[in-house]
Amino acid sequence: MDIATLQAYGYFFLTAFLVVVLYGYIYHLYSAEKKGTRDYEKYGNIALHDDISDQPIEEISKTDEIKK
Amino acid sequence: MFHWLEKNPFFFAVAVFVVIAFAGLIEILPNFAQASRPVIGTKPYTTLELAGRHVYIKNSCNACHSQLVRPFKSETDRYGHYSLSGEYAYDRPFLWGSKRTGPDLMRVGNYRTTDWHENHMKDPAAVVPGSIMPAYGWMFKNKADVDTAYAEQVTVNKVFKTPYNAELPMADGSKVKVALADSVEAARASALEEAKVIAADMKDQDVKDAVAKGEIPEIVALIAYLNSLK
Amino acid sequence: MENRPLEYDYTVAKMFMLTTVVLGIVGMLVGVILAWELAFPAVNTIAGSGLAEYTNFSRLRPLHTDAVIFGFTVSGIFATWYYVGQRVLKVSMAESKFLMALGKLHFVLYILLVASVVGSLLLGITTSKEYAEFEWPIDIAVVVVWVIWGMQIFGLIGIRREKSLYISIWYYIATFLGVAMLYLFNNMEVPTYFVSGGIGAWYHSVSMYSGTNDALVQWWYGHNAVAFGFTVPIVAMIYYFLPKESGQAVYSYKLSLLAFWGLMFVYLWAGGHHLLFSTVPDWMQTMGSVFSVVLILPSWGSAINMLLTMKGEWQQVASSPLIKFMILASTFYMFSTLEGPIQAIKSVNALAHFTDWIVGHVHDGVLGWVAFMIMAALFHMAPRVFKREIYSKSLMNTQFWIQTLGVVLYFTSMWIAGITQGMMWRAHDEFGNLAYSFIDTVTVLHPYYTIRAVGGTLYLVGMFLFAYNMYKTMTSGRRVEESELQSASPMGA
Amino acid sequence: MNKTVLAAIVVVIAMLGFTYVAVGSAGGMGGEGDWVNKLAVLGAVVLVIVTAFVVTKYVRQMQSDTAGGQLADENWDGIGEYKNELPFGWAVIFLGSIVWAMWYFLAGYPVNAYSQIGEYNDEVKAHDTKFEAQFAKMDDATLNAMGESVFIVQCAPCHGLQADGMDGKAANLHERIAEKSVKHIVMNGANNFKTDYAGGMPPMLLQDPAQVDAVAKYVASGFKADDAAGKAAYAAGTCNTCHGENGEGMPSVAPKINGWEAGMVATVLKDGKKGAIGAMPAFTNLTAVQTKALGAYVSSLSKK
Repeated sequence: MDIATLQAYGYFFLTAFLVVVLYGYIYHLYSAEKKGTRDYEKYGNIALHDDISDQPIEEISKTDEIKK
Repeated sequence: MFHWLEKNPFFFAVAVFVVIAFAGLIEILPNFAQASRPVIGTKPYTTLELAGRHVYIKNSCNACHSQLVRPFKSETDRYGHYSLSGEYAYDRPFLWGSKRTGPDLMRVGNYRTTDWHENHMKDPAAVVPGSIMPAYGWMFKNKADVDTAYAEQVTVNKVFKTPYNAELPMADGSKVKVALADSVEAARASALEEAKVIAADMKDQDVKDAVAKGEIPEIVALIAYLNSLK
Repeated sequence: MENRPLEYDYTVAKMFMLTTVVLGIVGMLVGVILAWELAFPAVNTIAGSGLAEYTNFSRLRPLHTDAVIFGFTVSGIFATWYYVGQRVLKVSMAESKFLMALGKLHFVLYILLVASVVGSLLLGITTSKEYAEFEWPIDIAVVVVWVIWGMQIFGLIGIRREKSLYISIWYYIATFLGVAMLYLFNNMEVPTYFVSGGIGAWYHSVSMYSGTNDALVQWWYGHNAVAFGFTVPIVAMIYYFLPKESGQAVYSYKLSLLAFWGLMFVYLWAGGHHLLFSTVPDWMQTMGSVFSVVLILPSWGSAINMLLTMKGEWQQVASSPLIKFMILASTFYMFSTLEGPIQAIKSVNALAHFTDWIVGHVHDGVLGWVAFMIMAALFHMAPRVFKREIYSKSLMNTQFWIQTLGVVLYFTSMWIAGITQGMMWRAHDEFGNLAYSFIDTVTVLHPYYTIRAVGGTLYLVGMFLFAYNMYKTMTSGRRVEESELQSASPMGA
Repeated sequence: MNKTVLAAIVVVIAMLGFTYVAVGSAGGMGGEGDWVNKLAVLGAVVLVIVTAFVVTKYVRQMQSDTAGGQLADENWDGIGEYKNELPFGWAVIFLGSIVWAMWYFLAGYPVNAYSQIGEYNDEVKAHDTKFEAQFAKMDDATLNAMGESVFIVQCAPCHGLQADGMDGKAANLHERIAEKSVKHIVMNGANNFKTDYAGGMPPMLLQDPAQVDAVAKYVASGFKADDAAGKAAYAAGTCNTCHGENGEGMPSVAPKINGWEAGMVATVLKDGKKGAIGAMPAFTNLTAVQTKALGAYVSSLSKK
């Protein structure tokens, strides 16, 4: 198997993989919102409420720090 | 499954990198060895030609002149045979350009000569009425940097195995050898020999005097380079 | 509530705002000189024939492109980063002495870099690769400056309060990574001085790649320098400044996310369209065409998202020149991201490549989209950074219309010039021979070159108005209270 | 109709008009224009129309729409959120562009079959067939006209549009040879036309400067019968033994020097030449028909 064939296979599988991931991501965006586990649209407010005294939209909590 | 990516800058950066590096891997890496194989008749630049190439680069001639003949009838009628990949094997960097404010120069050595270039560089509108190209008077005074050209020859010979001092097959079946000087002094001497041939066809007395004195004005090197484009 | 500093620290942002304005004027001034040189070649010796070497078209041309890309645009990116970064991460630079010092160092090194670039390009020290003209010592300095910026980004993210990264931050991260990768690979070069044992100029180098390979790497870089210099970071800006200035939330955050990944994946393939009908393999050219066209979607995704954010808000567009700038920027973004793909289709490219249509395309993107957005960003930042009202709203309006007229004159004249020239190059007469000699195709462009020069000059005039307005805002705008700075920027008459 | 739509239409019409005028003046559009040209212009047209109307659509939404859609549950400081889906048109174009990409990839420029060099060869073949048939037989006037058109593109860049050599920077083709050139050749000899005149001409056949001047004037001014000194010098230099009494030349020995003829032009194009003015390269990429036509045109110049 020469290098060109390897590259062709590499190209095909990597593209297929990325496409699957992208569509998986789209599915995730919608399903997460439907199930109510996450509301993506609220992140738009990060820009609107950006004063230093504003409450973060999603704060880094102490529990997260511990998990890390 | 995906949300952790949006909160985790490290993995997010990795993901972005994978996605953007992907196209480069596929598009650029293949054909690398293949595309740099020279076609028959291509030879490395001599010291003076390379010094001329540096003058060409120094003045960004490539901002207005391409060196790429595309395979269209209208282009091959105007400029000659379409470009082949292997013809550029010794071009570091490539000088294809991206804009033709002036004509293509890939094969200008086939249809212009020393005296024309001399007139043209001195006052473009005198030979091409209506030309918008500026004059390049300082090239008749500034001296070409032969040393750097020689340093580049040594470098490409050492690092990229550019075949100096080797028999190279030409299109007509003959063999040609482009010599690489042993020392910078020898390189200066051989460049001067080349320069004398060019200067003999030129009219500018100052240039002729300079070459007689052993100096090489930029214009002489540039013309050597332009004449080598075939 | 944990203890927080009183406010964001904009010291570094201010410094880069200054260079944005100054280098913008420098870059565009050089551009205007170039435009007049093409229309009237006598301008080449404007400073006398003794200095012609430094004022002629070919020597100035790389200076123009690099001043606008690495001077104006990159300054704008840095300036907005040092503003937006803090705010959407809800962390002040004052909270980290290290980041503050690093930021100042970043600016100082950047200035030194700019000075050395200007000097070396004027002297003709260049590698000839477009937008990568710098020789190896400057390349190393570029890498250092860029890495410092990366440390800033990730440093600030490391101490953030907001858990999720706002979409603008995504785009800034992508800018950092994209440019880093592209710049490194394209500038691989071997210094000849060291290999040859100390002969010739010490700064000279020779490219690692030759001929077709070099072209491939260069345009993979060249096109994506546009992606990661002129598109990605500018999208980062509009995703922050338009919602913020108008007080409207982004129309669809989901669309933003999809457009982001789409752009990341598709953009890098498109570089091949600079090499259509060249000596790179046919399949790669086809790939370049296909992905260029598919690229319309992620680009338009962001642009439409921004226009829809203003849905039902016409009174804001009509009354605020600042929002006008951003809406027009979105529009030009849509225009040039549709124009580019059309030029990337092989049969169109056969006509358009090497002509002024390409120059026109670049400029409707850069003048209409990039520069408009950066100026809008600076206008928005000014009252918040200087705590003063924008000096004059009517001056902003004047600037807006002058510059819009300038861009329109620019791209229409170049569009027509390009198609005319492309047609004349390929025209055959009734005998089957070429119909025009090359010089015919040059002289016919004179009127278009003149119109372009006028358009460019108008734009430059607008830049001066911009600089004046910013200066007056800094020095004599009315002082404003924090409460006035919620959404729409306060402006004087 | 609202103002924005009107403005969009005006811009579109103006752009189309400009493009049409520009393209028309470049002579590419009419019957001569091939489909590629048309596609390019069509692309430009599509570009303006699509952008103008899409932008107009959104501007109108900004103007007249009231913000709507389902409000999200959250509410921050009075700023609501709309749960909007991807715009429908965008999604449709997205699918459309994927279909187009497939077509381009598989049928338009098939990755496994398309080759630009193959396309070039076809183009050249079609071009040659068309014009070979058309110009198989030509009268002198057509040949001359064709020669002029080739001259303007291929020769005028050096010899000038008027073929006058632009102040001595190239040969003036209204005369066969200039005095300066004759002198140069007499002094230095000549061996330019290696293919047709392999022997070349030796230098220094005349050594007396007065005689060199005389012969130069005699040859350059067209062998005037009353120029006795010139005639004598011409004979003294034994010029006549090769170039003939009146410079009519001798096949394979010496070229004709009393005027241009098609054969001589072909010889110059084949080998190029180098003389007092400078060097002219060989023009080997011209076709036989083009060479012949140039010969006819250049010959006609010196006859006037």
